[in-house]
Amino acid sequence: MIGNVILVDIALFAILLAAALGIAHTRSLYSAAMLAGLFSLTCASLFVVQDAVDVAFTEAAVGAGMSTVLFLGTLALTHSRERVTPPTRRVPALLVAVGTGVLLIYASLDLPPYADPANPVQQHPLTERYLQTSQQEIGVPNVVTAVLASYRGFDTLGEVAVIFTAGVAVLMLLGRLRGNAAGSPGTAPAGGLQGEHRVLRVVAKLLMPFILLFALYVQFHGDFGPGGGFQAGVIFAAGIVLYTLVFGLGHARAVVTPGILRMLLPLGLLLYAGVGVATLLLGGAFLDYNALSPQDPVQGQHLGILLVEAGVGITVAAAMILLFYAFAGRGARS
Amino acid sequence: MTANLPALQVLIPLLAAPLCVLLRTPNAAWAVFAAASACSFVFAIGLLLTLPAAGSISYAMGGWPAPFGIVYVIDAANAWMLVLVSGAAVATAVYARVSIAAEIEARRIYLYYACLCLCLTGLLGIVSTGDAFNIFVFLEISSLSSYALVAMGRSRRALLSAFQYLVVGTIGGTFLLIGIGLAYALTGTLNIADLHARLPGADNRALIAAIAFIGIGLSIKMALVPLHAWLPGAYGEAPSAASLFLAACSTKVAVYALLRFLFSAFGIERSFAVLPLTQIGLLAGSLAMLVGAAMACLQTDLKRLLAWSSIGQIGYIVAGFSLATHDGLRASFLHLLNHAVIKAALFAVAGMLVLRLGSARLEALAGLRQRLPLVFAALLLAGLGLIGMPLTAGFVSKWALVQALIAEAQWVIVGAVLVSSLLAVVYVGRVVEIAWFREPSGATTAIAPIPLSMQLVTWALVLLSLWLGLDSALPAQLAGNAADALLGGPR
Amino acid sequence: MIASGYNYWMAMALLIVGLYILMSHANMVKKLLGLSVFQMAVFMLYISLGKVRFGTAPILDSSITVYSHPLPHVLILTAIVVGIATTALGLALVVRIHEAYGTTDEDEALALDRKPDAP
Amino acid sequence: MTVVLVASWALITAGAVLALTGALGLFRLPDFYTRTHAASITDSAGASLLLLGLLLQAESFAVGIRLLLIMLFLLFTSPTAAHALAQAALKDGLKPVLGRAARR
Repeated sequence: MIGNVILVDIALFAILLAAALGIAHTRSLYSAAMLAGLFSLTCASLFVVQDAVDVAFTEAAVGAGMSTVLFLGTLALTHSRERVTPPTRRVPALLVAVGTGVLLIYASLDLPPYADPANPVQQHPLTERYLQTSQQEIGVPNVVTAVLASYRGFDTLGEVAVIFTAGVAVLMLLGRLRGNAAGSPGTAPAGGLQGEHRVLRVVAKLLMPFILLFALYVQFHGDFGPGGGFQAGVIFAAGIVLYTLVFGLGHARAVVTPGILRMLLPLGLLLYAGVGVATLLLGGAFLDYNALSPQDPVQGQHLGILLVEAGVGITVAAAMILLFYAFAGRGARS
Repeated sequence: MTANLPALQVLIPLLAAPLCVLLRTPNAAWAVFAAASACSFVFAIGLLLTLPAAGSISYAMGGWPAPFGIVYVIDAANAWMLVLVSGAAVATAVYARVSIAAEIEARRIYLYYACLCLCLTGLLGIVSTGDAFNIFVFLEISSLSSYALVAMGRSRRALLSAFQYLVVGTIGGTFLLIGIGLAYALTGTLNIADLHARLPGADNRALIAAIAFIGIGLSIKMALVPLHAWLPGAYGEAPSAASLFLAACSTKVAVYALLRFLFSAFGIERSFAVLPLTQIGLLAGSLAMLVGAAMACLQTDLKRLLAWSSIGQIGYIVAGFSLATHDGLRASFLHLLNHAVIKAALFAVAGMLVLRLGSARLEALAGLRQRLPLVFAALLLAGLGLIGMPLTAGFVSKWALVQALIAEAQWVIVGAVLVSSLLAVVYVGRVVEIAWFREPSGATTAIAPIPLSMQLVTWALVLLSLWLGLDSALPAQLAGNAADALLGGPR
Repeated sequence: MIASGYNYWMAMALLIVGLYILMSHANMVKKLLGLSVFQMAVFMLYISLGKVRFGTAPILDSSITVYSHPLPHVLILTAIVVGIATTALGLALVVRIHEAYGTTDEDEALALDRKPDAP
Repeated sequence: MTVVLVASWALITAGAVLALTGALGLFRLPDFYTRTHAASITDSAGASLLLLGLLLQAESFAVGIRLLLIMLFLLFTSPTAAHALAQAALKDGLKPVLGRAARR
């Protein structure tokens, strides 16, 4: 059993290493970006093998999906070939990389053995609290969701603030703000596939509702299975990205307007933080969901997690779509 | 309400950021940022005052107790930093209104204020938290917003500087993440006090690597020589208000985070025993003093000159705490404050020059003293503080540092402090020489009067630095308390 | 005792490659790709820490007794978000730099600024 | 039960072989269009057979229905993706390699 797992691990690792070396070697940036997508997807598989299903889900949606889209979008606006790396850069780079590696391998000599149940990580009282007591305290079968949204809910608020920051920053750097409202469908940029692409349009139309439905399923099923606000937001955004690619930026901007997105981006964060403010006003600590329903704390936890995850989903979806619009819109102008 | 102060002072700027984006007008966004900084400042002072004499206030986020959830722990060391950071934000807010309106495209201003709010949130969050991973999350909030703040500078070099800052900063952040991961692997916890209780003894190789990774990661964020390459571009090219804010507190917060890891999480008995941190820190610190000051002498732009000088000043701070003595730490904390005030005043001056002259190139300053007497008077007074003239704030903290070094018989480092102070005379003197004694070059077009708000901030900072130089009893006592809090073991 | 650290070493090898890509290339898009690889290697390191032999995903079910630790998963979920946020901001900067300099190569852009006639 | 198991493994093996064929084709075939064709074999036929094989071993109805949905999704998307790729290449002016040149 454990032997098979090692075989799978090593096979996946071989793919990862090949992809990483490929990225280092190729001078075509398109290939490098696609290899990075492959790297992410393989990473996600490795995470599944290591039981981190939520992380795998996110990695696949973000690393292989959104991030690749953004890389390709950038390459469409810039050069796709790379100059030969001057050797003067290689030696110091190699020294730093090897130095870091040596330090890490030195560290690994005293790291607890891999997957050993006697590890400090597994022996700490946290483990019991999260895996057992959480059932009485929070009552959410997916422990990752319980920890993410409640025990370490403040980290997750920070995470939403990070993605909000990225949205604001990219909007500030690339956004077409005001005065330059949604382009008419006729001026759709590269990527808008008009006319003869009937197959694509039909399939895209057919899939769209299911993608959005799946996003909602992931959003609300996060208590019981892998998923949650973050993954749902990215999937929702992926649906809109698909729509934009097939029908053009103009149409997409008419359906999901940048104005609405610019409202939703802060609203998600405000919703999350607002739950915290509400618990403060109800006499609890910041983000103490028990205060939402003093008679039945578990009910309060459920309500809190639901609202907080909704906040995550809203901000993430808005940020991802805005990021994509910002890159795609830049192409339309230049 | 007072019980919730630790959460509120971070929460208010965090709420302010989305509010800025929703309101979408420059004035409203400015008002939100200003109000949020003022609230944080008041709350921070409230925390400093309500702090029990030798204790700490802890606040459990979500009501989950220490190792299970995230707790904020406020003690003498970080209450002091909170006042510093939020105070810098207040100064920036008053200063920014005119400065940003002049330097940023009008329809992007509200986003700029949102980024300032986020940067403030991140910095306050790093300082307040008692959780190692939470430090990483808020460090990334402040870093990401800093990259954006820098990128909006006027010239295209700002974009390039921001990109370099982003790459280097992310490496630093990821190194910190590796270090936290190694410490987590050894203990199973992320809470700083719990880490201190559970970490293994000194001979563990993973522990040594964890300290090394965290040290390197945060040294990048604080621009310690030789990891300083990102800073001159970032501070030199950023819009004036952002330069002021970042120079006053961004690298200082990284110093604080490193102190928190070394003294509270790993504990002095581990961190200074397994690695020769005293020697490394003194070496890097004195290198930073000399390199920073020497490079500052070679600059042709006032903002870049000040940025290089900041690299040098970080050297003093690092040399202080590397001694791992009470006096050394006290000197570090004192210099953190004094340098923040002085450097903020100088960047405020540079911002006024940028506003009226279009740039802060040194040659453009030739003979301008007669025409901008107040501006250059402020520059001179703050510059004297930077050198460390007696009766200025800079002298107080440098003197404390020299005393701490002498107590440990580190004569070579004392020499480095003196040499770098002499170099500071050279680079401040150069600016003074150009502004006072050179013939004005080119056309003498009229210079419009400088907005009152910017002058006000500049003079408030200059006067504060003078006060800190004349009456150092209160800051010295607070810095001493901060040093006690860190040396008193785990929180 | 089967190679107790092999999973860590895999992540570390990838980390070295990522850091090398990041440091050795002057092209900014390539740098960001290297940065992603570097960060993902760190994620792998963290996820390895949570794994328990014969454990399953931490989604509680009455028929299962051994679960992998959920905390590293939560941390890495957050870190992935930080990663995409950094990548997005970096790419936005690359686009703007390309508009301002006409190149995405760091060395070339720096050389353009060093020319005396640079604006 | 064993019959089902044998059938399942047969399907999985067939899927794996098809996936391998696709990979081989990706390396060996002469031009973009034929390679796209090979790659889409992996995507549609290879993956579908694998999923069918797994379906026979599904422990519960819930798992089975998910596998079916994944298969349905793949059957829609992978031919469409291959079509879109080929169409884009054609529009871009890429000529298929025909006749003798194709045999190298």
